[in-house]
Amino acid sequence: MTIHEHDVIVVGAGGAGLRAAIAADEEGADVAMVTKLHPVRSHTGAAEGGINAALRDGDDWELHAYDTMKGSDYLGDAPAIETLAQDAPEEVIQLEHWGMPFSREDDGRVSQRPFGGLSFPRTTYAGAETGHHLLHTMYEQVVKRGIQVYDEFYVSQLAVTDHDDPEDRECHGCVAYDIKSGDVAGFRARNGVILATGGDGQVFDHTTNAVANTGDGPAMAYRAGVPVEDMEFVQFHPTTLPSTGVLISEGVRGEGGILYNGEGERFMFEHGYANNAGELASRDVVSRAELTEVNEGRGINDEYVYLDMRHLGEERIYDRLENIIHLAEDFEGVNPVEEPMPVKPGQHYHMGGIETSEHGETCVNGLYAAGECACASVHGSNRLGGNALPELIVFGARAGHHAAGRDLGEAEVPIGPSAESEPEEGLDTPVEPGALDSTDGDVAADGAMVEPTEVVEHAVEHERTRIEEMLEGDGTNHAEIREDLQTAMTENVNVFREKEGLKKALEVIRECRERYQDVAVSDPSRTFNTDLIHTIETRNLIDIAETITLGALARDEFRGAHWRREHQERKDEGWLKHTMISWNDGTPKLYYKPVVLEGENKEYEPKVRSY
Amino acid sequence: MAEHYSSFEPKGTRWLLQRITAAFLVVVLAYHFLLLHFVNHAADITFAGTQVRMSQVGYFSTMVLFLVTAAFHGVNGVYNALVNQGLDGTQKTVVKWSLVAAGTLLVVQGTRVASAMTGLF
Amino acid sequence: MSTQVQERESETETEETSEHQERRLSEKRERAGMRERAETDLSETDETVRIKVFRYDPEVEGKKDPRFDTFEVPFTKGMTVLDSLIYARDHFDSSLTFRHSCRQAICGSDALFVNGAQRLGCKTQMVDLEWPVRIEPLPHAEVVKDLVVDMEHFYEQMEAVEPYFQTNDLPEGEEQRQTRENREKVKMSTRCIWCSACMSSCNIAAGDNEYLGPAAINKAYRFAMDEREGEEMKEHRLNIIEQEHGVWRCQTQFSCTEVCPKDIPLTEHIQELKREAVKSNLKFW
Amino acid sequence: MSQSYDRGLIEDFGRWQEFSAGMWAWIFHKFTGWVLIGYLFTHVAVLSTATVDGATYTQTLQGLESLLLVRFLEVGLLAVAAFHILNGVRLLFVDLGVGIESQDKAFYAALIATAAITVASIPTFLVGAF
Ligand SMILES: Cc1cc2nc3c(=O)[nH]c(=O)nc-3n(C[C@H](O)[C@H](O)[C@H](O)COP(=O)(O)OP(=O)(O)OC[C@H]3O[C@@H](n4cnc5c(N)ncnc54)[C@H](O)[C@@H]3O)c2cc1C
Ligand code: HEM
Ligand code: SF4
Ligand code: F3S
Ligand code: FES
Repeated sequence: MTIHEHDVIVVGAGGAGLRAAIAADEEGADVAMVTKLHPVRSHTGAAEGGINAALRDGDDWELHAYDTMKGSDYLGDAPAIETLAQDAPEEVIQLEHWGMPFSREDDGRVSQRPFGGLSFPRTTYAGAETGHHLLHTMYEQVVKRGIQVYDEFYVSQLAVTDHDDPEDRECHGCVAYDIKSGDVAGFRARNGVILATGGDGQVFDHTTNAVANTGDGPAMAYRAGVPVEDMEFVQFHPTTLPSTGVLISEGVRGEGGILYNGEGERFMFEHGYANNAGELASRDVVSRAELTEVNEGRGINDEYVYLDMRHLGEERIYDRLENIIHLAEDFEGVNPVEEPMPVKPGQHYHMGGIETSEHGETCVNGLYAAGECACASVHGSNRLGGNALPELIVFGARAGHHAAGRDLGEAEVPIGPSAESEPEEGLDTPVEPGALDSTDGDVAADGAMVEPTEVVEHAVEHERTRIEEMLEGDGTNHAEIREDLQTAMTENVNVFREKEGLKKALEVIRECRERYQDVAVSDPSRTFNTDLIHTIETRNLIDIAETITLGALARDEFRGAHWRREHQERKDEGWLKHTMISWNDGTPKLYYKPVVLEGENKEYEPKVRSY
Repeated sequence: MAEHYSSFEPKGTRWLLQRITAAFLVVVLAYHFLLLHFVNHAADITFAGTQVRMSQVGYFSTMVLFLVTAAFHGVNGVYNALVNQGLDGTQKTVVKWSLVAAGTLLVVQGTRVASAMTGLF
Repeated sequence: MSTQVQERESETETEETSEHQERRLSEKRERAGMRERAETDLSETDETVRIKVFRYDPEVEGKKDPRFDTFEVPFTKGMTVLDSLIYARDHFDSSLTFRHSCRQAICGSDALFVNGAQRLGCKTQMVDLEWPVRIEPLPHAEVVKDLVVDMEHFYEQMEAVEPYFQTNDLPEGEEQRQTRENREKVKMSTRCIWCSACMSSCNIAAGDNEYLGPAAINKAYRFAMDEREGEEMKEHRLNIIEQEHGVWRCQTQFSCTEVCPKDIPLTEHIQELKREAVKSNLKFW
Repeated sequence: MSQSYDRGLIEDFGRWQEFSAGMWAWIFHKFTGWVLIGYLFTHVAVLSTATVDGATYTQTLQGLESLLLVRFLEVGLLAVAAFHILNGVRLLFVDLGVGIESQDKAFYAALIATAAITVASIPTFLVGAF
């Protein structure tokens, strides 16, 4: 049995993982990264817009914090938000010092631009490929520091002890499948494991996320006992290309692009969705409008609407929106100078995730999370554009430092089941959520087993058997299950949410679970078996989909990205609280945790969120 | 910080020389072709004619220089081509010195011929 | 109203279009015509596209000897090579193996050899190709399985050029200054997504395993030309790329530049480094 | 560990149909370069007759020139030299970074010019050969 041993193990090598690894290295820890994709393949590279940081005179972190709190619709935790705003400038400067090629002003300083929901133009950017540069710059630092990277290693389970109370549990490492050789290896972490596995857009059938964004981190942590937080808050982007989900930026509408339905109507006005702002209304309003059109039979091919920019004229398009031409041509086969572009809403970002404190800790000792897979929570119910990248570096760095032993003081965001303020009782679910039968193996060892290495070994054994069974057995192909799951989620749990639909989704999810019982991998090979990897991922998607749907069913109000047909207003009375779900060893438990609105110097007052 | 340890970088130098010799050869080769195929037809060449041309110091030295540059350019070109195809180790050393020898031989023999043509020595 | 965020992102930077972008645009305009033709042809004939895919698996009987499998994939407008592979995998043969992730030409996972040229699967429209479409793993790399090649060698070359920013004097608490011109100069070189298409297309790299290759040299260029690193570091960088298997190996074949999905003028960058190297050597004569 | 399948050298040149301008230019330049250096050696060898005596030299040269084959070879040599020179100039420009975007056009131009020069020179070369 191969067991690799390091002080800190970082799972995932996107923006958050890379920053965490560098941070641990800064503390002198022996750190290793384990990632299913080579670091530069991570989806952080797809981010275009920019990184928010209060760098200039006239701006300060308090303004950034305020904007973020307001953007979150008062569901972000003030200590986390303030940490983000305070640390972001230093972290951005650090990136610059590592050579990141930011766009520049005439005086040679880094450029910043205005972004939606920000009271100051504080979005620092590097062309239209900020994420790409951020990712590569940090990977370069990892190379420079000689940090060990196990790439194309798929982490499939955490090695966590099985004490009854998750808060007593300890994470000693993880298990990874070496994709190239087929070996199942153990990773023993002396100090801690940091999850930085990114988004989970693959829960939906249409997303701007990568194929690899399958929510493995949240699913593994959840099953190991860490609660997931605010899972119902999923951000959808109104203009993505139908065949791939590639994002067409707001820039097109900003320049005057017009949305038409299949009947050639400018529906944002003609059907009264946004009589003033029209196409420039906020993301969720436009997304819902588009879907209503399609649902009412006025879409094109029952799927999408048109985004037209031909009237801007060839010259202006080439001048201002050239990259859009390339995107539409390369990924949709449409030349937007000559025809309108088909667009539809797509999943874009998940605000919810693994519950962490502002130091990145989870309630399981030695287990950390950072980046999109985590929920600290800074975005609350709605993420502002340009706030995810600073989240990666700020919380990635904190998790890395903390795991490597730096003292960051007492965290103010409470974590763990003990932070519960009230249990959810009487949530009316049509089927029982959670595991079908025995959940043996979600946590690695029996309580008596305390020797850390044994915990890891136990987990490796467990995974070996599981993989062996899948490879040798005969049964259903995961792809069908995944497809049905994704379709059900998109139909019922996307921008439109109503009670019946959500229940329907839970039923489908249950079915998927049942079918997954006898899933098998048809490719028998040990070499680069992507069939196997995708099969394991599908299991994670099922768990994540369930938590999203449960959260959405529980929260009967309209806040941020979460909209309910029956409840179209924000209810501050009863809902200034986070939705928490804990796996509870196979029988998920819903409860609530109050939002922390108490900041360093002030208390944030929930206000109407209008701009 | 690495100091600049070598002021004479052989690879870059050969690359540069290959270009410089090429630039020189463009002129001389074109001249050579014109003179010996178009102005004087090759078929009409006689020793006497050659001797007349070769006895001019300017022409003589141009031709020797032509020979030297062409030899360097050609041999170096062949060497590069072989190295690019993955020639390595001892083989490479052997080829290198064989080519140097061949090139030298060419220049020596060529110069002897040229001297003979002048009829001066 | 709860959510009235006016999220106005102007993602497009106003940058001068370089000559390469110009060229690319004109190519696009040409292709637009080709597409129309292809589409009219389509509506009249069958709606499936045939792909021939290279198969190999060292472990599986019947796949030990490389072969080509043919799949008939239903064609849809906007379909890319990657889409067709995904379809074939999810509907016909789940053991069909290829790398992919972002589907938007940014992760660099799916450089493939499609109809005889190195291309990103996700960025290649089916209608721009001749059918049937032949899909193979990248040439000049060892095949691990099906379309997956071993990237280790490529990564080693990339990492051999000290691909990280190095400078001595950093201002305290604020950014270093960089002129717009200088940022513009390195801009194209920073766009590399490590897809290895260029390396695979270069015959010199094929023959000389130690040749750094276009992508790594471009990476070196990205730092050598960045004024923030300073003159001394530039000398150091030039020394690296001047090694035996560095820039001098390049024979200006231009294949790399042709295939680069990010339109990086690789040959130009390599040539500029050669000149820089010669210049810096001359200084010491 | 999995062993990998290496497709070997067929990959290199088996794909010539797919080669682009720059690649063809490289191959032709190589070929012509080798021909030229080969010729240079032979040339010096032939001229070495001058070290024997003038008469032998004249005799050898004129003897060779009277062969039709040699006349044709000379046309070939010119073609080779012309291409090498023209493409050499193209390469020099590429080295200087001048007009790199038009390198493919420059290659086609070199080909056409080579053909033109070769055809135009045939009369001169073949005069008196028949
Ligand atoms: C198209 C697009 C545009 C965006 N634009 C912006 C923007 O302009 N500004 C902004 O602030 N944010 C933006 N975002 C959001 C932001 O980019 C993401 O939230 C962020 O990049 C996520 O980074 P991450 O490090 O958490 O995860 P990722 O970058 O997705 O990395 C995940 C890593 O985890 C690894 N991994 C996953 N599962 C496993 C496993 N089981 N085992 C081993 N390794 C695993 C992967 O290999 C990968 O390395 C955008 C997002 C998208 C999709
Ligand atoms: C007349 C003008 C000439 C020019 C402009 C010229 C130009 C060049 C250039 C630029 C190269 C380098 C190619 C590279 O490294 O990428 C080259 C290569 C070469 N040249 Fe010339 N050359 C000329 C004449 C000659 C002559 C007279 C000979 C023969 C003696 C010759 C033989 C070669 C050879 C053998 C190569 C190497 C080809 C290869 O890469 O395999 N050249 N030439
Ligand atoms: S230079 Fe271009 S072709 Fe080469 S690896 Fe980078 S992006 Fe790919
Ligand atoms: S293809 Fe190779 S030879 Fe040079 S120009 Fe590109 S590196
Ligand atoms: S899938 Fe990422 S580059 Fe093609």
